[in-house]
Order: sequence, then structure tokens, then C-alpha cells
Amino acid sequence: MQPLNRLQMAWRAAQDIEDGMVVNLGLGMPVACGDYVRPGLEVVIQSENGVIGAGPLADKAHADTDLVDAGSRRITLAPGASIIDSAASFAMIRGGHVDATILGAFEVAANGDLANWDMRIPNKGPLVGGAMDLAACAKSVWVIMEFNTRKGGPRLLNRCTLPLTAPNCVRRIFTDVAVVDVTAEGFVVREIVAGLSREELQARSGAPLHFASDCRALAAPEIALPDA
Amino acid sequence: MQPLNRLQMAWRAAQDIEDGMVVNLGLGMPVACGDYVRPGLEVVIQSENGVIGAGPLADKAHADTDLVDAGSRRITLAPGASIIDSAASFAMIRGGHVDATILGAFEVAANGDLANWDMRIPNKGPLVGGAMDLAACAKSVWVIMEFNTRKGGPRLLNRCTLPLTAPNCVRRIFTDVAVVDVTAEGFVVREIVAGLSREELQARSGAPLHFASDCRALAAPEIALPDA
Amino acid sequence: MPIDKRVASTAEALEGVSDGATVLCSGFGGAGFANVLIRALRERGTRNLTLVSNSATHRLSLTHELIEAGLVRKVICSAARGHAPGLSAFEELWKDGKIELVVLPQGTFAECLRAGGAGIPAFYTPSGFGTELAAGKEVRRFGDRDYVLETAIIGDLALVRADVADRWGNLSFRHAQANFGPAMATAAKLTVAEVRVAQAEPIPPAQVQVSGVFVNRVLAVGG
Amino acid sequence: MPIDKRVASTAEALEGVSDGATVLCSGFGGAGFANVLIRALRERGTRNLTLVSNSATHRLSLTHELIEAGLVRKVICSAARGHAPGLSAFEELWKDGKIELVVLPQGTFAECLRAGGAGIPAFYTPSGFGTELAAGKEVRRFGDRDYVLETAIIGDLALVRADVADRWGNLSFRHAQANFGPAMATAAKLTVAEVRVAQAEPIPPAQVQVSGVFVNRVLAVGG
Repeated sequence: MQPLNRLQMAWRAAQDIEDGMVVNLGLGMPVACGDYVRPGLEVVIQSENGVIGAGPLADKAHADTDLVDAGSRRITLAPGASIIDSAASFAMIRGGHVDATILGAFEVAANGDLANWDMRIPNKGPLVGGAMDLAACAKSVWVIMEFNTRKGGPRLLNRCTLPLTAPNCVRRIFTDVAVVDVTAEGFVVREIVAGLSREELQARSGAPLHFASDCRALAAPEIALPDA
Repeated sequence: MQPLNRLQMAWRAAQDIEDGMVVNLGLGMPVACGDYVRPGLEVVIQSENGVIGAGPLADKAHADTDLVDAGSRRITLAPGASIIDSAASFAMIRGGHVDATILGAFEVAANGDLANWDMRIPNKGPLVGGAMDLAACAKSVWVIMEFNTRKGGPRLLNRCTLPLTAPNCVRRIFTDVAVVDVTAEGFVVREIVAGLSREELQARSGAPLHFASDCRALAAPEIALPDA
Repeated sequence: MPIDKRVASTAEALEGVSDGATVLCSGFGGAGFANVLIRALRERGTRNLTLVSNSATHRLSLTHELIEAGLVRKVICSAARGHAPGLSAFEELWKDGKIELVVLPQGTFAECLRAGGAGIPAFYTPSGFGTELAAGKEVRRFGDRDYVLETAIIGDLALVRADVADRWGNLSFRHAQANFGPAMATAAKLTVAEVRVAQAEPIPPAQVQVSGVFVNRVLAVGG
Repeated sequence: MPIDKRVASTAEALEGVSDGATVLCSGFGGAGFANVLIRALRERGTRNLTLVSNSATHRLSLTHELIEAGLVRKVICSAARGHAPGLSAFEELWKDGKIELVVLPQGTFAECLRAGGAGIPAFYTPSGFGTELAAGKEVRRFGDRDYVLETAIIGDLALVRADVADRWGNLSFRHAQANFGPAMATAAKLTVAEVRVAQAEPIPPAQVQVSGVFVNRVLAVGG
């Protein structure tokens, strides 16, 4: 069994981005989805600091501290881009004008509750940022996260144990070993990595898993991690 | 006794505009105040359709249907002007960023209540426009109106008889025969036209008038009405 | 596929608009009326409309044609007074109870649209407090002042006039042409812009006044 | 007199700012921090401040100097986590109960400022509903959704970074430098902008991003 690496997870999530979508990509794995949008599609990457139409990272010669995305990365603008202020950017997000947001997460519950902002590290300050607005207001909320914690504990749960980002918001979860939808019936596995049985996956989950009648193999092309 | 004509009333009101003020001028007499700002002052004329820094009327050669003020008049821009959309313009007004608005009126009450939008003409539709926002939210609300109705009835009243634009908002009233402040004690006459006695003015008022200890003569230079 | 929101005809621009739609029409004082689209909507005969327009009666807006054609069942505006001493088409219908009217202070009107586009279902405003326009509305005190609760306006369709559009639907305006257009563009499920020029090349980022994210279709109608 | 909001020194820029002030500081992700003014405020020693800044701990913002100098009694932000595994100056003070903290979702943070400048005392938002950030806040249902009531933020002082100002106080920004600046400029009793260039000639109207109506003083700091 070969779980997807972090870039492969981003690749898999990016395959679900449809032509013409307005997409907001969270820090970490999600932001890498921008590199794997299917060829021939044109999408609008919304960055909550007001960049509407974020392009690839700037090379050294063009890096500009005034042209950054929500992750403080120095970026370029895509053709057709514009820049608005933060109040207008969150008006866009809150008003439901972002088709999909792809967020990192710590935990997702079977009712779609999302916990992605507070791991309860003693005395470390809270880091909410724009996650609550995105989770509550994007038309579709997708999550990229490993299926299990580093210690092997479950991240798919009946109820989140960590503080919520928003209730009932997650639609789809892209993990290293499965793609899981959140439905009215709970978790439904759409794709599972080859070599992992349904029983093994269930054993690693903190909540019941249903399996789609057309459940397929989760596969991604080889993508090397930069530090690998 | 020579009452001020309409342009003289606008002139008199304009004398109270101070250097650097942001001023919104209502339709009719108020808008003429723009022509009589004291020489050497620089003020910002805010028009609620979003023109911040309205200049004089455009001459025929430069008139542009896309560059209009709140009265649909084709205008120019003053140096330092900018243009915002209506939601932003009323955010500016409602947020208290307009120092003074000068409005026409039908009635003002001794507590500062203003009625300027509905004369109750049968079956004619209501015309509120931006008056309620301006009256409720400008830092100072000044009124220009004749002291009496065409039929000789009072416009300064204990209570307005017409529907209100905003309660407790008017600070100063510029009329053809007097300049009147609205204070916690009610109407206080600051200026009265030569040849009109205090008793005569009181007789023409629908509410008690106090007279300022330094009550002066109301005077304006000769200004011919365009159709005179 | 490359994003391209340009359409070639008014029929394409208004495709899918249904009877009963709430239609937001921009424009103020002669600037920013999407009159080509408004006339096309009238010719289409879409009826039972709720018309959201700052003025129900502005001479230079063809919204009066929608009203005269009997296609409008309700008007939300800040101004509904005809210019002539006699009664306007709107006023005649209103007098006879054939058209419903909601009047808002102009700033509240604009803010309700901005709220509709910004995911704010309701907000408090000082404007209109103590007037008959606040009758029946919730009032609440914050600090030493009283405020009126107002709720968002969301349209099925916005018809907006701008100067230049690009294929992404980005818009820029001339002078005071914007007025209610930017707020309305954000507040409708389907936003259609009529523009002087609809170009393939992007509008330079600093000149974009309405992001194409808010705009579904653009129709070039010339000068 | 000609309007001229340009000042020549940080002392003049901050004149009249009092202990206990609520200070709005713009900036996000390295862009738009008014670091010359923030450092001047620290050197001035104005204390007991409420700091309103999206991040309490961003490395590129000198707001951390205000915190380290013990001048801040309360922080309102959307992010307060230090970057290092150990505790930041802010986190040390917070742990010891020496600094008060209010955390808002970033969109709510921005909208509270926009509301403060726009005369809206309070509004409802879906963001944060059902989370601990909504604890103790009024919740209300509109349609089929629950919303949280949030109240406006108004500052005594806003410190905003822009690219160009003119003598009227109009501002234009480079790229993503605007972020919280426009909303903060509207929401403070005294708004001071630090800019690369402060010019006598007007910024062309279509390039003005913050009207000078909202700006009291501008200080050119170069680069």
C-alpha cells in the first residue's frame, strides 16, 4: 500500500477543480493545488488578502513584497486579475462568490464539522485568519489532510474534539489513502488507495465509513516532494 | 423690508462654510451655495452619487452624461476629486465623514425635526433620495428655506406636520428674513433682515423665537436671479 | 477553456431569466443605465418582476418602459415621484393598487444591496429612524443612538452599465457611471453588464472596478 | 487656504495621540505595514493602547515592538500565534494575563472596521457561528441559517501604509498593499498615512483608492 504524498494529495484535489471556478486555496497543501489544475482549464484563484486571480510564485527577479498572497508568498498576477481590499475580499467570500475553498484540517466530523485552527498547544496564541469565513461561506468546502494523525489517531470522527472552524461545512476530504465525501448519511468513501482494504480503512477511522457503489482506486502520478 | 432672494439665501448659507470642510449640497437652493464659498477657502463638495470633489457646472463643450451630480446636473471635477460608487458614498455619509449638509426643507421643528421629502401631494410618488441619510448622519445639518410658505403659513413649528426626514437633526436655518439656530432651548434668531421687527418675525413663526444677545442684521450682496 | 463571458446578443444576455424575477437596475442621474438590456427585457415580455432601481421614474432610464408595459408588480427604490405635475405611469398604477412600492432611504437602498452581495443578512442603520419609512421595522439602541434593522436585497438578475469589460467579466466605469452598479453586480444570482467595449485583453488590474467574479455575461453595445 | 494634509515629521504625524488610544494598524503578509509610524508611536511611548491589527505577531510588522515595549493593553486581531515553537513576546504577556485578547474571524475583523467607518453599529454574519469565537454573542436566524451579531470597531488613530498621497489626502496603493488600509482609514477619528511619495499634484481621480475625506495627515517616508 502506497499512500499519496502531500503533493499527490494536492494533485488529486486539483483534479476536482472545474473549468471557470473561483477557488480559494488555504495555506500548506491546498496552495499547491494551483500547480495541478487540469490542463486547458482556466480558473480564478482568490486569495483572501484581495488578490483575485493569483498567478504562480514570482521568480527572484520579480518578487515584490507588495504582491503577496494569503500565505505571505510573493506571487504574480494571472491574466484578468485584479486586487481589492480585505473588506471587499471577505465580502466576496462571505457573499458566496467563491465556488470552492480547499483547506487544511486537523479533524472533520461525519456531519461536516471542521476543526482546522486550534490544536490547543499550551499558551500559543490562536490563529483563526480567514478560515472561519471561508469554511462558513464558500459554496463548496474541500479538505486536504492525512487520514490519520502522526500518532496514528483518527481525523475522521463522529464529533470533532478540537474547537470548530465551522459546523456542517465540509463536502469532500482528500487524504493520503482515500477520498471521502461528507453526506447526509455520513462519510462515503469514493476512492481508496490500492492495497488497503475497506476494513483496514474503517479501522483507521473514528467514524463509520460507507463505501460508494462505484468506489474506485485512489491514484496519482509520481510527484517528488521538493525535499525528497 | 427686503427679504433675500433665493440666491442671496444660498450666498448667506455659504458664508458659514469653513475652510477645508466636506460639504454636501442638496437640490435646489443649496446646490447654489457652491458658487458662493468665501474666496481663498478650499472645500470638498460631496455629491451622494459618489463624486467627491464636485467642481462647477460643465460648459456645453465639456458636458458629459456620465459626469453628473446628485441633481443630474453635468458637472466638472475639482482638483483632488475622486469618484466612488453609491454604497461607498453613503458609507461616507452615514459614517459621519460629511462635515455639513445643506438641505432644502418644508418644515423644521423647534427640536430640530426636519421635514423635507413629502408634501403629501395626492398620488404623487414619494421622493426620499438621500435626504434621510444626510439629515441623520452629517455632522451638521443646515437648512435653506423661505421663512414662510407661499400662502404665508409658518415653516418653523413646534412640531412638524409633514412626514419627518429625521428627528432632532437641524442645527441652523437660513431663510429669506432671518438666520435661526436650533438649540436645546428651541429657535434662536441670530440674524434678522433690516426693517422687520422681532415681533413681526415672531408673528410669522409657528413656534417661539428667542433672540441671540448679539442678534445682527441679515444682509447679502445684490445677486440677480437668472430669470429676473 | 479560456474564460469568456462575452455574449453576442441581448437574447443570449438574458437567457434563462424567468417571470417573477427580482431585477436590479443600476443608474443614477443619467449615468449608468443599462438601457439596451432593459429594453430587451421589456421586449422579451418577462413579467411579474420586482424592479430594484434607485428611481422608479427617472426620465433617462428605460425602467419606466417595464412599468408601462405592465411587467412590474413591485418596485423597491428611494425615489418614485414623476417629474411632471400630472401622474406618471408608475403613479397611476400605484394609485390603483396595481403595483407594490417599497421606499428606502437611498443610503439604506445601497447598503441593502451591498449587504446582499456581501453575505450580511441584516444590519442596523441610523438612517430613517423616527420616520414613517421605519414603521414596523425593528429599532435598537447602540450607545446613545437609535438604529433601524434593515435586511439585505438579493436579485435574480442585475443589469449594469459599464464602460469597458474584458473576457473575464471585469468592469471599469466612466466617471459617475458606477453608482449602484458595483453593489448590484455583487447582489444578483445572474449579473449582466452592457458596456461600450468588451475586449479580449485584460483590463489592467488597477483599473478594474468590479471583479469579473461577480459578472456572468457582458454585452458590447457601443458608445 | 489650499487643503494640504502633508506633514513633515513623525512628531507632527502623531501629534495629539493620547494614552489609551485604540490604534488601527494596516498590513497583511508583508504588504502595507506603516512601520515608520508604528516605530514612532513606540518611541513616543504612548501607552495603554488597544491595538487593532490583523496579526498580533507578523514578523514584518513593527506592531510587535509596541507589544514588547509594554505599551499595549489589548489586542484585537484574527491571528495571534507566534511563528517560532517557543512563545512570542505577545504570547508571554498573554500567558501571564498582562494583555487582553479579542480574536475575530478575519472577514469579521475587516467588516467590523468597514462598519465602523460606514456608520453601521452592528451587523449579522454567518462567519464564526457555532464556534467558540461566537461564545456569548447574540445569534439570530434569518431564512434557514444562523448568524452572529458583530459590532463595529472605531479607532482613535489609524496608521495606514500607501504608495502615493496627494495634498488632499487621497491615497493609492501598490498591488496588495491596500488590504485593511481602506477600511481602517474610514474607521478612525484620526487617520495618518505613511507613503512613498506625497505630492502636491492631485492623484488622477480614477487612481484614487481612498478618498482624502478619510485621511487627516500624510507623511512621505520614501522607498
